[in-house]
Amino acid sequence: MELLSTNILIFAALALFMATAAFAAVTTSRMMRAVTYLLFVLFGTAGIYFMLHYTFLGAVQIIVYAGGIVVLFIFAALLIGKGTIDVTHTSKMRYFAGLLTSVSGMLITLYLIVTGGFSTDKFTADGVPMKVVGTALMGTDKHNYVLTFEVLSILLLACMVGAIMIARKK
Amino acid sequence: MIVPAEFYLILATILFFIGVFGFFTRRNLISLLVSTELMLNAVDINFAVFNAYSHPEQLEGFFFTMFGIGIAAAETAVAIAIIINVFRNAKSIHIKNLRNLKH
Amino acid sequence: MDFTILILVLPLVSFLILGLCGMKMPHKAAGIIGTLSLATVTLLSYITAALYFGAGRTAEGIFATITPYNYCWLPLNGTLSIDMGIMLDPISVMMLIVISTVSLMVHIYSMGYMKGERGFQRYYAFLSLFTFSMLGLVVATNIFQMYVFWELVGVSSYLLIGFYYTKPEAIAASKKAFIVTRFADLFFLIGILLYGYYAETFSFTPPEALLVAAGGVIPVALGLMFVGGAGKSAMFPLHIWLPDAMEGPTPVSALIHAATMVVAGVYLVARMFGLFIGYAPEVLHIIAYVGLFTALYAAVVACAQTDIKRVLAFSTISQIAFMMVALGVCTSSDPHSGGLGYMASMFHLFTHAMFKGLLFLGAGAIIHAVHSNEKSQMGGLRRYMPVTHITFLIACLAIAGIPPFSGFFSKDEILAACYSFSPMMGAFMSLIAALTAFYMFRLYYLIFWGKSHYEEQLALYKAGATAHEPHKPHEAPLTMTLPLVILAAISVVAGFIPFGEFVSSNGEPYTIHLDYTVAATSIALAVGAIILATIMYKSGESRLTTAINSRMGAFIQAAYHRFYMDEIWLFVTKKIIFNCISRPIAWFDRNVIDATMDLLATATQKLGNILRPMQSGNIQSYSVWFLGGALIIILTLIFFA
Amino acid sequence: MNILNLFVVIPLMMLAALWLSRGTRQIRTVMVTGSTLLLALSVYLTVDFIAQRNAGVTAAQLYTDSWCWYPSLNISYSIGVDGISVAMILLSSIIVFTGTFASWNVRPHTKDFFLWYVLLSLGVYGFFISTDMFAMFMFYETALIPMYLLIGVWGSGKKEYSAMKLTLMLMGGSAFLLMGILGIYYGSGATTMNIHEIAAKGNIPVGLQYIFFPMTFVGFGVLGALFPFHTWSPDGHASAPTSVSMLHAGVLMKLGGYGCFRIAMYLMPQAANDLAWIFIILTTISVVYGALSAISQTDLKYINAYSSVSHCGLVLFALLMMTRTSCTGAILQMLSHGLMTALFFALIGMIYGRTHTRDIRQMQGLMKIMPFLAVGYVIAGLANLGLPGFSGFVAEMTIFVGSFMADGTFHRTVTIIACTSIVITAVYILRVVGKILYGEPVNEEHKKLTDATWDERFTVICLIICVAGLGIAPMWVSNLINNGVSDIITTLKP
Repeated sequence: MELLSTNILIFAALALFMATAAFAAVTTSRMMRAVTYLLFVLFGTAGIYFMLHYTFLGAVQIIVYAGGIVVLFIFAALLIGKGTIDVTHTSKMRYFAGLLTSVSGMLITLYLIVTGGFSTDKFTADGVPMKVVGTALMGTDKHNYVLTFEVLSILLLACMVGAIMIARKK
Repeated sequence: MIVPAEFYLILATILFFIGVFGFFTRRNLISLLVSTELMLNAVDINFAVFNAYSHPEQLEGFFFTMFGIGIAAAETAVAIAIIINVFRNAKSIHIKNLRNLKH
Repeated sequence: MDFTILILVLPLVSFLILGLCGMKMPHKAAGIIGTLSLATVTLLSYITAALYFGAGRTAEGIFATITPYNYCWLPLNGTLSIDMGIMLDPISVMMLIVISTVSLMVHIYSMGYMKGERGFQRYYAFLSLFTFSMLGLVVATNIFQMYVFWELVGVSSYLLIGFYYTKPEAIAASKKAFIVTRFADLFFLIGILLYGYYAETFSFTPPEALLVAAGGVIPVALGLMFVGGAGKSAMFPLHIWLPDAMEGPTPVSALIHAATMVVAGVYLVARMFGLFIGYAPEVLHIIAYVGLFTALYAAVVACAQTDIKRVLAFSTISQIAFMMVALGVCTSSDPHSGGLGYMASMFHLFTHAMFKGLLFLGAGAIIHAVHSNEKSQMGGLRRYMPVTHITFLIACLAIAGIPPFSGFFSKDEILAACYSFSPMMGAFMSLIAALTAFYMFRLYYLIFWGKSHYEEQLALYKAGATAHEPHKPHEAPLTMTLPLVILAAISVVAGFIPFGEFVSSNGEPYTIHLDYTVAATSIALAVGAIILATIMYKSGESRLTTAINSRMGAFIQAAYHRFYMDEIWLFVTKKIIFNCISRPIAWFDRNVIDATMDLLATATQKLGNILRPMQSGNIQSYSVWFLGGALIIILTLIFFA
Repeated sequence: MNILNLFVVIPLMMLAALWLSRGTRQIRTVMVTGSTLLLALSVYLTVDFIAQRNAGVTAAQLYTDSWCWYPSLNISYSIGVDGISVAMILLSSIIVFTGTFASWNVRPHTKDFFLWYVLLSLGVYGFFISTDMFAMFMFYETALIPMYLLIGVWGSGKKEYSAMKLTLMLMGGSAFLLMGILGIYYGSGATTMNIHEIAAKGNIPVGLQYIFFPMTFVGFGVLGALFPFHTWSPDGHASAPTSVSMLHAGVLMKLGGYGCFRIAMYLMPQAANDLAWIFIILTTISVVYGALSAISQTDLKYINAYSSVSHCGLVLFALLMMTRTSCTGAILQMLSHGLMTALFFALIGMIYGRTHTRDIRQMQGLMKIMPFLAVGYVIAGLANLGLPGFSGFVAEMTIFVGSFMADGTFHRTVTIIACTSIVITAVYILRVVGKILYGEPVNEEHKKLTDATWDERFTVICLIICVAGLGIAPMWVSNLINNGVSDIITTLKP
């Protein structure tokens, strides 16, 4: 059956893995484990990008997210409590309120997606050549992003300074 | 066979609301940040999917995702700096203990 | 008659001078200013009277009403306005003479009586204010001007009764006097409003057509005005303030609470007499019965009082009631048939002012001498105070109705009018006249005869029973005895004034002629009463007195307590109005209305408290609410858009 | 330049000068100069206005001027006065002038006190000169806000509570008022906010009038102490400092009556005629109920506040009777009550400043200790209970005669009920006078107290002269307000 083509099978596996890992990340009671599950999700996301043939994006995801950010998390977790600080949930009442709103939100969104009807006909498996990415990042024409790029770099600088300032001992 | 866009969207939705659920219910600042990352990821996926399926001739979603990743990095860095500082001052990162900012 | 304005202006000026800079003046200067201005006023009043009555009668055989001044003071609407002016007609001229004479006497007398008192200047200022107001009242050109001055008279009376403002009784009395009369004035005001609305004027001579058209309202209006008059003239049951008003200085009692202000009610009815006769004769009869009852009540109470000023006060109430009865028994405006009462009433007003003023001033002299109002502190004073004694005796004879003293003539006219109204009324009035003679001579004997309190005390002192030597009573100084003598002289001769020539119900001359049956009866009764009083009181309490006291103890006690009228009033005001109306209303205001307003505020606050936890500063709960809200909006959009 | 602008400009300049001034001396100089100027100006205005009227100028509004502020809502700064406004401006100037002397020694923060005080008077003047509904509303709010601080900071007793209560209730009133104004604006076709233009059009549908008349009337009525919205008055007055009480009871409460007459009744005559009976009942209750409540109070200021409820009730009562005489009486009563109550509050403030108590049970024999203040109090009391020769009598009599002229047994009956207040007034006034002034002084502390100082004497004498002047020669007021009143009455009773 065409429905069960390779792509779909791979996607299904990936999706199951990601969902499980995400769920585990928000329910586990150990901080280090939560961060590890998050790492799994991030890897899965990179896989999704690869499936979309956005290989560069996938690479960025692995390098920045999985490589950079998660390391920060791990450092933080270790600094704060050697990973032993439990991450228990809030009160029962709020737990159920959160559960209720998130589940109903999910259901509503899913309903909208299922009934929405997206066209998939424009999808091509060409991917994005690196050259295009590079020129778009550095170009100044329409649909080019040098300004954003520079702003982002300033933001990162500011964050760096800010983070140092905040975390510095008095 | 191409995976239909809805599948990706469904996955992103599930991830997003798992993140929301975590954000609502966790009591630890780092866990909250983890949940936030989950939500951000879900949104990033959506951007990429919409780009790939709706407007493949332009790369707006693509770059939005990329910049999103960049900003997530920045945000995480600052957030973690704050968390560490809070921990240093309050000896706790449990949000129920962090009520001093209220008054 | 342009100079008549001075009659009003002089006392006012004197009031302003004394009121504003009196405190810096020496006592003597203040007294002289007040007395001199009043002397001028008196002189002017006499000139006015001479010119007015000397001018002769008009073709209709009456004295013309002169209005030298009448200015619009406050226009109210197209037809109504409050005017201020001076109107001269027989009764207002007569009142001018009465007021200025008595007032002048009181001014002179007070120089001696009030000598050295704290607030002497203030006293003269108030006297001037009172005289001004009273004169303004009698010369009023319209009912509203009368009301204006009526109120002013009330307030001067308030100020003068409360002259000794450190004495609690005086404070209470002044308050009571003002509030009771104010209460009556409310009816007066409503009466004026009704009258003004239907008659479309406040003047005393409204267009007849309008009054006829108004029908039954005019008697009501006139009746209400009478209630106002009853308040000022102390008719039962509004009389309660007058006995208490005796807390004021005695000359004030003589001026205000005997001779002038208290007869304002009588004057009011006389002023509106034409309207009463024309449109509300039945109201006049009600007045007559109210007067009769008041006269009887007051006379009985007077017999049991021990404070000499109280006796005089009740006597005043009784005598004013006589005047009211005389007005009330009128059935027409013709003095020859049914209208005699009007003239009799005015005549009695005139003579009564003189002899009652004299009685009060005499009482003042006595109080001045023995420093007490109580009869127990007196007795045997005739040896120490000969002038006072003689003048007091003259006044007593006058009020008792013994010829040839003035009271006899005026009272006789009243009795004659009553008999012609109904024999029953006449009989009652004769009886009251006899009672009057009895209690006046009881008073007279208790003061001047019997055992001298001074001598008893002196004997005790000499025997060493009391520590300090008693104060020896002495005759009053000339400033005080002179007015007594003058008033006594007037009281002797006033009866021979051909009063009917000047004042009568329809303005035409009326020659007073005695009805000998009535005169003989009343003289007999009066003499009888005097003899009874002589037996009972001439030399202290006789056996007869004790016998009567023991037989009728309860009744005498009740009369002594004025048949508990004050207690009833006190109950009404204190218990009912203060405790049962005002207190609950104040409570209601604080605890119901204000509480409702506060409840709104507290409810808002409570609601805020309920909603406050939502504003916890907790990002997580904010985001739950946020997402919940967003979902609701989305759902709404999905299903309703 | 239009002379009326000065009434806004002078207070503004005073504000600037106060802001710049240093030290009590300079502040006093600014205040005295400013308030004297204002007083002189309003006397000039009154004289000139009467002269113009006598010269035959019959226009409804004189000194008119208009300057558009916000065209899309037709809001403009329109000014103009008729006799009623002139009378009110004169009253305000007298009270502001005497109030300055009554707060001669106010402490602490003297400068701030006077800044707010001047801002308050700015609002009052602005309200009376405006002919634009929105401008009136704005000035009205300008007058209300300083009240909160003046009571809350410089007051006494439960000042925070009272200030909050007063402000909230008056603000609640102004919420109704704003709705009413908008209702009038849109009901009349949304082309102008000018009162006289709206009145000339007279095209507000009756249905809308029934909705917005009560709103506007209650909105202003709260300020005019309409039963049952009067409860801010006792607490507010009791806590306010002397000159604020004077200005509030003397002038601000008059804004209520003025607004009811000028906006509510004038612009919505049909509803005013049809719904008057409801408010007549309420005001009759105010009149009698306020007086009865005053009898059993023990705090001097409470007594006077309830008395104000009663007297201001009489103002609204007379306005609702809608005869020319009664409305003239209402204006007279506004003037008269303004002056009398200012006098009263001034005296109470002075007595309180010495004895530090306002409880009548704790004072006795003040006549011997402070004769000047005591005599002033007696005079104020006599004026308040309607003694001829003082303004109260003139006003009350005009009101009663005028109300009696109104058609219908209902009107006459309630007039008679309202008349009873004069007796009740006598009761509570004499009760106080008897209790605190007469008798022998008992409190040893009180025996050492001194009589009034020169600034206090000046305040009291000024006010007594005004009260007596109005009472002895009331004719000029009738001349002044005649045209203004008959304009409105003609609209109400065509």
